[in-house]
Amino acid sequence: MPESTAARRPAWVARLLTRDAALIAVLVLVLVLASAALPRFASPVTVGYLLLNAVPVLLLALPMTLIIITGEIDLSVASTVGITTATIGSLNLAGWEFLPAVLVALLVGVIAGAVNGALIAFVGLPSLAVTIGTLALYRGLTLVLIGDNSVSSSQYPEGFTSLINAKVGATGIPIVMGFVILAAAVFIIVLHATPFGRGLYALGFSKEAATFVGVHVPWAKFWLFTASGLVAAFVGVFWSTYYSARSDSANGLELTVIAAVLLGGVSIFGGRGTVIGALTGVLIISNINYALRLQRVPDVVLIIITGSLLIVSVVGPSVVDAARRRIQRARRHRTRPLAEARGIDGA
Amino acid sequence: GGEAGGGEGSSEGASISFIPKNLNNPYITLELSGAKEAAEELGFTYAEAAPLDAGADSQIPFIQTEVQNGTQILAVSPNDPDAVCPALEDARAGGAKIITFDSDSAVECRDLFINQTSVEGVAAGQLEQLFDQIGGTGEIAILSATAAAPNQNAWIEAMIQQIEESDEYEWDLVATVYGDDDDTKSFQEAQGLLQSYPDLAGIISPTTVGIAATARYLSTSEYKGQVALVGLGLPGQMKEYLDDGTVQAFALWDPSEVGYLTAYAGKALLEGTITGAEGDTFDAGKLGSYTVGPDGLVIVGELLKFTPENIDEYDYISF
Amino acid sequence: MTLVDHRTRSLRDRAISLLRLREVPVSVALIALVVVTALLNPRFLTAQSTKDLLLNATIVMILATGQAIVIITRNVDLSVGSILGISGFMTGTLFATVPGIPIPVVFIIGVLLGSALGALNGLLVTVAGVPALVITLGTLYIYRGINNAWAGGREYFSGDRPRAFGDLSVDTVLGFPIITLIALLVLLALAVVLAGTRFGRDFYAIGSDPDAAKLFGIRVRSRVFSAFVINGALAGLGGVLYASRFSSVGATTGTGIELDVVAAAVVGGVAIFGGSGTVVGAAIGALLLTTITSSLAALRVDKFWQQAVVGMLILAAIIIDRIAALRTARRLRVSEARDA
Amino acid sequence: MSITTPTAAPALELIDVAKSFGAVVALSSADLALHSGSIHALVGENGAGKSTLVKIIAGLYRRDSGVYRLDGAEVDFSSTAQAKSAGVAVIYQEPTLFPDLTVAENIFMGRQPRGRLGLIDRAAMRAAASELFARLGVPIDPDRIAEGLSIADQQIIEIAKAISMDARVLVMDEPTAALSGVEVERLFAVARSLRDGGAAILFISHRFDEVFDLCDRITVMRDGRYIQTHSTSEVTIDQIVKEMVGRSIEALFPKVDAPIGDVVLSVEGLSRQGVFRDVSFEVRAGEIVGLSGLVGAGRTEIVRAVFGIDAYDTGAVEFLGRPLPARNPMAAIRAGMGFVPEDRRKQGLVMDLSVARNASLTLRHRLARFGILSAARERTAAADWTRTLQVKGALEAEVSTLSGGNQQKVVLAKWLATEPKLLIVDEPTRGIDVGTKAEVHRLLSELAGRGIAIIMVSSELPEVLGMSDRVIVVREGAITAQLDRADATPETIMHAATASREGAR
Ligand SMILES: Nc1ncnc2c1ncn2[C@@H]1O[C@H](COP(=O)(O)OP(=O)(O)OP(=O)(O)O)[C@@H](O)[C@H]1O
Ligand SMILES: Nc1ncnc2c1ncn2[C@@H]1O[C@H](COP(=O)(O)OP(=O)(O)OP(=O)(O)O)[C@@H](O)[C@H]1O
Ligand SMILES: [Mg+2]
Ligand SMILES: [Mg+2]
Repeated sequence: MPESTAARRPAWVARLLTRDAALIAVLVLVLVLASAALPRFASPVTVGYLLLNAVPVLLLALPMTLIIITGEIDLSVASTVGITTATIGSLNLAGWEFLPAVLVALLVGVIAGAVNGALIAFVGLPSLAVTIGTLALYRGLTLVLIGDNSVSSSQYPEGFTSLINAKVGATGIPIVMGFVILAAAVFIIVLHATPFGRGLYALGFSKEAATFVGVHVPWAKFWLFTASGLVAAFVGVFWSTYYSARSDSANGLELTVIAAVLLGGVSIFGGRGTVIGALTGVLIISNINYALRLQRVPDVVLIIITGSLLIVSVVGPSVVDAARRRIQRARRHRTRPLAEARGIDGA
Repeated sequence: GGEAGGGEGSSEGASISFIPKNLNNPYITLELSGAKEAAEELGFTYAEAAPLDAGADSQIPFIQTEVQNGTQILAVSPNDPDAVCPALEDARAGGAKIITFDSDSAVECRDLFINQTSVEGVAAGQLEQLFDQIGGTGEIAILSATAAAPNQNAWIEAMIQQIEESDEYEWDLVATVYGDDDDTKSFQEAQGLLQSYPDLAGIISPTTVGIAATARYLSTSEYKGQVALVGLGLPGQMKEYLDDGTVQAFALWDPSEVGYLTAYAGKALLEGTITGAEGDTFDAGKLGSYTVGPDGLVIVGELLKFTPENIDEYDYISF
Repeated sequence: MTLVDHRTRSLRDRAISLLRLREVPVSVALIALVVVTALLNPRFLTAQSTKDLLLNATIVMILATGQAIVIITRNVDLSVGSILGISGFMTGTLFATVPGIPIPVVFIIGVLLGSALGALNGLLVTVAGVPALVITLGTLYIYRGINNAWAGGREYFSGDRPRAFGDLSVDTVLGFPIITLIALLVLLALAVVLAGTRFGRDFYAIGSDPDAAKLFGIRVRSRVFSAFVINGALAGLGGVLYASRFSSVGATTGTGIELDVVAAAVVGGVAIFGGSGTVVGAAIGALLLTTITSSLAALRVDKFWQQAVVGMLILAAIIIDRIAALRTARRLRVSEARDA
Repeated sequence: MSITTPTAAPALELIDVAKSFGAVVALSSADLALHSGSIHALVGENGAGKSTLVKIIAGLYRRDSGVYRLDGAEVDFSSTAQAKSAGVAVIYQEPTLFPDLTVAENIFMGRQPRGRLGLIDRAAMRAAASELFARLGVPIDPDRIAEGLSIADQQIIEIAKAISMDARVLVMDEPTAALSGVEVERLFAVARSLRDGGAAILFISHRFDEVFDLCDRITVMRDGRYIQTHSTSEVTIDQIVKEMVGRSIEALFPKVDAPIGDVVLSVEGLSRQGVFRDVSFEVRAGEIVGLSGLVGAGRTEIVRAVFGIDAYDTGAVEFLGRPLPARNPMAAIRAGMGFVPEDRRKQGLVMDLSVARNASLTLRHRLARFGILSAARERTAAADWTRTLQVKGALEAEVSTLSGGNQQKVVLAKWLATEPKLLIVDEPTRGIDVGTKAEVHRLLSELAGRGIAIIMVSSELPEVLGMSDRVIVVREGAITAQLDRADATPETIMHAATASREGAR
């Protein structure tokens, strides 16, 4: 390898200083600290449990990242998970086979997402309001579908449930992570390496700027929300087999997903963020939570930590920015001092 | 895993972990106080962990981390009877003894189930109290916890069966509603019941949150004294309503005894005194000796029925 | 082109502009709902039922009023449920641990506590210049965590509180429960402030165009901060009233109420991106949302359908609002062309 | 040239004021003195720093250095409210209205008349607004919300707002840009009466006839610095222009004649209710068509509709002999159109993305292989055009860190990279410095020479005159004149652009 590091360093350093790199560093730090402090942490058992529990949030974070990058938000994801588990559960009670029920559930998820998408993209309603509405609507339909029943994985063919809990050899990595990685790869490619994804950043920065370079704004939004529904449906399938299908499945999960995505550096204003960052955000929260739980730190502390991390992650950069600007101004003033001018202040 | 599983015979210094449905609920706090007391008596290392809400998914990570911590006795009140099974099986594979208390998992996932009192007993007790107040006719309704709560649903099922089988009970069960063990929601459900069913004669609420919220609503409305309310309630919380006449009787057991017995059952399992088979007997400290019933079921005791006359004897069931 | 004398607006003009108010659709919906339900189930409007309807709406109404102010400034506060929880538990604690504490003092402490928590939100939002959605999502967790840590498994029951305090939500004056009257007074005061004072109009200006507001010399940060403080104070008041009405206050009091509150404001015609809407509209929205639950129960609609109906109602409200906005925009554009 | 100094201290005085935005020096050394009872003009090219100066006066920006005095006392405002309460009223170049509030409230925001109990007296407010509008002679309903007002009406409300303040110092940054002749006259009458009442007025305009008609003195600025102050009676337009530009006009507009080819774009009867009506024109290969008119005339809306950004109700667009679908910018891009929008920061660029990403945004479909983009290919494509246009700044740099001129070059690069047959440029030189401006002009000329058709929307008359082969004038959404290069003069264009509404054209 050629030794031109001196010339390359700026780009190299710049890459190290990106938010993603910083997040990954934080994740590594968390892992190292947890492994050092907790003897049982670094084990395949942790890997297995932690990742399996994180699957829903990891998956939901993928479309959420894209949606937030375009400046929108989807609060209905958890309810969509709910309605798809209810679909599987109630079809199971009606005597359906597992696979056909899953197909119907995926369809339900797509429809749920498309309804959001159509209202937001074509009717032009604000996504925050629409998805608050569908959050209630889809959860309501979940109740209608499954009522007071609880349908658990024991109802399904042995193969599916054991597949969910199967691990890759002795590593402890669940087989389903393969699916998560696949989905993540799809979203990473779509966002970072396709014309469509490039358009999403433009869209998130400014709708006008995107329109001028030929992004079809309504369709782009429509597809994103539909994709969000589909992914939520996959999570619903996972949920019904790993946990159970009930009316309260995934209740309140939307805020967890959004918090993790924002922690992962995706800007709520749109236009900034990466899939890797968002996934790292999810993993940071899951690891901290898991490690603290292993120490039997009460959940109360965990939610305070989650909230604080979220605030620090957005306030931090803005404080750093302000400080940097102040230093710059001070430097300028040193070279060209401001005339002592303090007259009527305020009047 | 693999670090659990103490030696046969002695259980001194063994670890026991309690995972109730959720924390921050007075009923559960009482339960755990009994558990802690027993653990101290037995010289166990005691731990408790639970989520803040009673979701199926939120409880599982706690079971998992306790499994990983190598706890030797795992006592769980499952929020979902089947969803907890994979995690419980992992625990068992690691050598831990599994006990469910308060609500049960699928039978094959645990060694013992410590139930307050028999499902039939709970159902019968509440129906009797209702019968005493309104007789055998009229419209009645049930206000439960969450729609999928296993123990609630078991009691409701038993009540419906007993009403059908009995010749005295000619009630018309018009509705079953769910307050989700949420004070506000239960309150509004109670209110909705009275509005929808003007002729309602009585309400059964087999949950401490539900009965308190319903009593609060009744006591603040014109229905006070008109509509009978029975169910499972905490004496400390319900005394007010007994005093003001909103409620004439309600029932419960001593929650701390459930926790207490669970810890002793754990000791017996760990020491190999019992295996969970029907007919096994074990010693439970101040509670005396207990015998395992079919399907690994252990019943703590009888339903305690509270009335204005005896309520003051039970104020220890409080905090 | 004719010059119209705008000082003498015709009655018809006034009537038309009245009909265009954003509160109209929600009020019509509310009236229709009550009338239809009462026709089908006459007990729906008995004294007790009416009292219950009002009581149910009271707390959400107070929270929606505060939320409306925050939303009008183009912000949002998701932490209100947690603030209500802490204030409610504080109320329980005060009565249980300070025997004989006067009721007004408890109100004051609850409101101050809420204001302090709201002020923290406001500080974070204005000083750091970070979107309120993120900040208050964070404080939603933090405040709830604090509430949990403080309360643990403890709960305070209505029996621990003085009878007079509980009676605030039992006794009525002119058919209105006292806590509802408190809420209405607060609502009225804030409605006047928002519509009739310079301070209140600043909120609209800020939400309408924050950049223009800054250019204009409006103290944007200080106003946004005040909006969060007012909202916090109202959530604090909501917590005290909660303790008066319901049987227990503990670690989870008020969980999840934030989305209902935002929904009530949106249904009541408060534009989610700020600048328009009124607290009265938000309060009517809250009344509509809580009434719909009761009326579905009164109509014996399957309980499992209730939440779905609420969801549809929210969607209908924003769709109607959008259609109205589009029509207004079109009307303005065309009338502009005619002027030209 | 020396000016007789009035005896009293100036009402407002700026000495050697400087202001930079990051690397951009907006003002390097500005001087200004306004006197009570006098109207003072400030002229200078686009980007000379006039608006920046205004914003410093208004308290919106804080100067980096220099002196700011009001009535002889030094001041340092940190908000516009402070300036306002010190008696300084400002009409900004861009209207700053609150769209959700009524017109009356917009005027009296923060100063609403109060009645009983200290509450806002809406009737009084409405009456006061009506009175102001009567004084200005415009029929605007004080109770209507500001949303959807035309630019001219918005400007009138700004004016009403400023005069209602009875300020000692009134600053007007291009208040007439959107107004018709009658409205301008009324405004001038009001301004004169305010002057006679003792106000000090600063008036900024690009229209020399107005400047000479209204003002007593004229200050010229160039490239952020003070050049000279004249008494209006002692100076000629030529002299002012020379000082403003600092070089001869010819050098700025290096239009070379290009062979004009076949019709590339043909627009037939395009209408959109309330925005523009019955717009028809053609553009040929190698031709530069200037679209002129007042701000708010609807030029931008017309070209946006042609490109497919906005919808139109009736009419048709034909491009290269084939009909172009409505509301489909992608189709327009594919067919070979490019569009450099007027607002570079919000429409032209994605400020958070790098130069390379921005420059290749229009090419994203073409650069993708099997639907996947490669960063390397993107960089190569971007490098070509940014090098040709001499964009200063690394390819990886975020465009937000570039200067305005360089940002505009990135916008141009991203469209040139698509090798368009027709390029629409909307205010291509707004806010970029003189040097870069000349470069942009040379580039446009060169592109025309290569056979590319160009539609240039511009509010700068010299630019339109210097660059266009043909000038189309738009007034109130309709084409009022199509002038060949030979017939296009400032007079013919302004006449077509402003002919009074009642006028018989
Ligand atoms: N907020 C800002 N950030 C960066 N650069 C700015 C900013 N505001 C102005 N500039 C730059 O400062 C210079 C002076 O701009 P200014 O708006 O004062 O010019 P102007 O004389 O008012 O021009 P015009 O006649 O077009 O209104 C321009 O180069 C402009 O791009
Ligand atoms: N009635 C209106 N309501 C709101 N905004 C308007 C209205 N008319 C024009 N605008 C806005 O003002 C800006 C300039 O107006 P417009 O595009 O109509 O004029 P133009 O002839 O293109 O002038 P210029 O290109 O000099 O701005 C545009 O961004 C447009 O969105
Ligand atoms: Mg300017
Ligand atoms: Mg324009």
